[in-house]
Amino acid sequence: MNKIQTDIDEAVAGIEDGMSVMIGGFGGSGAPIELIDALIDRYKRTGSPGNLAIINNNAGNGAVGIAAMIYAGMVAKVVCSFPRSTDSRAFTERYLAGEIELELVPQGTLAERIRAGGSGIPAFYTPTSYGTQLAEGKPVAEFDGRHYVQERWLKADVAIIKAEIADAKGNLTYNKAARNFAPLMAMAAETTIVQASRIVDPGGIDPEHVVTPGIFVDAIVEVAEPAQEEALLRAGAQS
Amino acid sequence: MNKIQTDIDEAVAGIEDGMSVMIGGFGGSGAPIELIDALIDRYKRTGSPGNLAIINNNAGNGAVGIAAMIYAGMVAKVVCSFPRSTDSRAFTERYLAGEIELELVPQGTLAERIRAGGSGIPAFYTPTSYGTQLAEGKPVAEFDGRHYVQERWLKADVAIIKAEIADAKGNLTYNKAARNFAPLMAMAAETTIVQASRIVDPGGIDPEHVVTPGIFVDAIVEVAEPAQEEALLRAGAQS
Amino acid sequence: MTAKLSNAQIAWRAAQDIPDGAYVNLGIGFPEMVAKFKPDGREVIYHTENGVLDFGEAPPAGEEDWDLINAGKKAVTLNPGASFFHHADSFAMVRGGHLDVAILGAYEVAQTGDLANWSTGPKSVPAVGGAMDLVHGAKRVCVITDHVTKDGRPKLVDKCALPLTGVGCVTTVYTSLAVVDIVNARFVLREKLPSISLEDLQAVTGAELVADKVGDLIVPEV
Amino acid sequence: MTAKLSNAQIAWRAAQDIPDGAYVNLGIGFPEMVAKFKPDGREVIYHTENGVLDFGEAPPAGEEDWDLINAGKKAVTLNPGASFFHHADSFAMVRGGHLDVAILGAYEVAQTGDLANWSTGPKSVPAVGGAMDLVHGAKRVCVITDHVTKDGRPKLVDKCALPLTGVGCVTTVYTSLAVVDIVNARFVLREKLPSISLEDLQAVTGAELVADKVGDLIVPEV
Repeated sequence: MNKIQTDIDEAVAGIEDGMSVMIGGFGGSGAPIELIDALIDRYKRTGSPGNLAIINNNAGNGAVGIAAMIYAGMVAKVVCSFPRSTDSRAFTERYLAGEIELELVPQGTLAERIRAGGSGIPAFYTPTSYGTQLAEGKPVAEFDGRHYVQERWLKADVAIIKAEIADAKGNLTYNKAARNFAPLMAMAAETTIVQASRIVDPGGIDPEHVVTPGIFVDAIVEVAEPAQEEALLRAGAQS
Repeated sequence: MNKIQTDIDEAVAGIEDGMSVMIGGFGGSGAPIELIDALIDRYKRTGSPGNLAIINNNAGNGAVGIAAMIYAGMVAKVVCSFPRSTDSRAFTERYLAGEIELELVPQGTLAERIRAGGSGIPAFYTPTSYGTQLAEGKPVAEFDGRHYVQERWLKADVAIIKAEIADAKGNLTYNKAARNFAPLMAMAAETTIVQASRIVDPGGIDPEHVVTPGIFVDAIVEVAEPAQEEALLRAGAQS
Repeated sequence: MTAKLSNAQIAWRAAQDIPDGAYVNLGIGFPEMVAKFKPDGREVIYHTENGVLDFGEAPPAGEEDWDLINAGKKAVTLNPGASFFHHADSFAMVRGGHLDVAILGAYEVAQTGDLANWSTGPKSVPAVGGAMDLVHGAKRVCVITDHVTKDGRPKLVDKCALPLTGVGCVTTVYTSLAVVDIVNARFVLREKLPSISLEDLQAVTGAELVADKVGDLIVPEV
Repeated sequence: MTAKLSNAQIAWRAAQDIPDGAYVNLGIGFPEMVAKFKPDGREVIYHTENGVLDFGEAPPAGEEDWDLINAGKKAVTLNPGASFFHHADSFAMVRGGHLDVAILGAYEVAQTGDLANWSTGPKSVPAVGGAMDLVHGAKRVCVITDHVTKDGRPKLVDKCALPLTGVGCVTTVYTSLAVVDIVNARFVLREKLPSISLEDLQAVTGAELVADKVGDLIVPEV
């Protein structure tokens, strides 16, 4: 079993127009910049993959990562909890122009919906958002005298995530808080594509320290010194 | 912050008659034998804590661990997925005599109900048990053309679990497959009491390798060379 | 009674259909035997409910680590690339459809795909384990079983009489006489022992066998 | 307008009520200031939504690790005993009631405990983050806020006019003029600045203040 691919363009070649794409990261930590760039490059070259639904905590910052996807015109919908950032013009302009659809989801509900998607749980109840605008139209139920909102699982066609160490069987670790949504997205997507800073032989990750077991991973490319989105922004990256 | 206690009897002193007690372990792996023994000792001395509801994957084997609790007469109810073992006479006799109540829960549903209890999710839907005896009386719903059973969270007054390494802040690691239900039970119990094979200073566990963050743990006792239930049984342990 | 496959031969036949690279859960007991017959050159990654992925064979007697066991509480070893995880993550793998194949035993399988394999009725202590989860988890849910009960009654039936494990969940049944797919709530006979006639096979089967293209079930001595 | 507490002083006052050993989440922005005023000798463990427990102060400029940030995307450091976990586990801590205290900002707080702090209406891009989860997670949900809006209208109200973050969720409000508990859907005045009369305070409060035992709100220059 060898899930390692050497060509990053090939690794994302299966991502097609209209797909839903979960993208790891919380702000800049965990953003898989090189995988995103491979998608943008193909879109600029071929006009595909466009019309994407992006699932991430945020909606891009500055002109890199998800913001660059939006500027490129590939994004039709964003599912996120917090579409604001230090410079969220890319999203804001398209959103206010009615060119991008937004599904706003409370952060914990977003995480739990993705976990549910990966865990075969089609729906669950949460106290979060009960009595608010974000619960409008959703079923409500009472348990033990308290009210809860029913939320549905969230799955995607593809997840692209950034890991620290990977082995050929797909086992992953992450770097610090860059872990965030990635282990959940790996579970919830039909196909999970990983960029890892380092690839080791199977057994090179202690079985006790594996964060994402290989069963959730389909393809891995090594990106030895990955860009860090926040560092790029602070260095003044332009689109 | 120091959650370490030196006296194992004191660590379990808060467990009272009639409480629900989650006990880590799957068969013998992860069974917190010394914490259980401390409870049994007190029960034999004082008649308390009795009338307990035990939540575990199993219902005891031979005459050690949960089986010894049952033989001692402390157990009023067992919530588990598989009350059979190589020698489950302790449970079987009391159950057939109508002296112990059994709530049988599919194993994955048991795990998910406990996780839900720890995660503020009062109910969720699962395909598991749909159309079977174990779903009788439970609400059913259809999502995307498939039927699911609604299951409720499962919480407990106390969890007693076995860890490998702990620090004073309550961060834990486990030993191999002895992990099983313990991280979930630590989340779902009002009070979580841990026996750890080794205690290190805070920082002695790499933050990337913590399995149970300290927020879920209330008390830790060091049991340097813990008994292994299966090994005890194979060595012919008697009650 | 006509010639029939041994349990080992049934396990062998089931093992031939596990594709290279598959993630597989083998039920406790008889299904565990399938691992012995994995064809050479194929890599199979085994999952066990109690939180281990990619475990290997049993260790030599005396070298067991009883904290490293499978769902049947038997000691196992690890392959390079193994991982540990807690029970909720383990059943996320199951329920979430991440396993390719689950292989289970059966008391009865109905032509609708219903399975009964956890309870023989109200007399004994009930125990379900992970069976009800597994039948809804894997992409293919396979059953290995003798074709008939010890007293000769069909185990492939129109409708299960025993308490169900799951509804409409079985994909394929490997028996001592035949290989049967379940397609649109019908038993579709894929292979049968050359030594048994279709009529005789139908006679020990509790619902109609659709027999359009039937191959020979040929299994070596194992 | 009468004398009032600065934001730093409000944060100081809120910090005094955090017990030793508490697990605390501080909302993005103003609430982050509370950490500065933790009383000496108390240990507080901070949680951040993006998967870190027990983080410490900001690193010196130039030494930031941008993979080690808090929910406000600011660089942080780790205390000994810190841990990382994924977002679902992080919100299990929140929603599961494992935090002792959450401190948030507010546009409006109603006497029923309703909070509005995420949206000022339909004109801008909506953004909610973790606020709707946090208000249902912690054992105590505290708000720190100026007592009135910039144009002098009460922020403690009978009923929120702005979109709600949560219903009946706030425990205590620390304002620039007072400390107010919410008990049985009433504002119970616990402390007020000695320099303001109860009448004047009531005049800038949008619902009745229950004022049975009122202490002095005394805060040092900070």
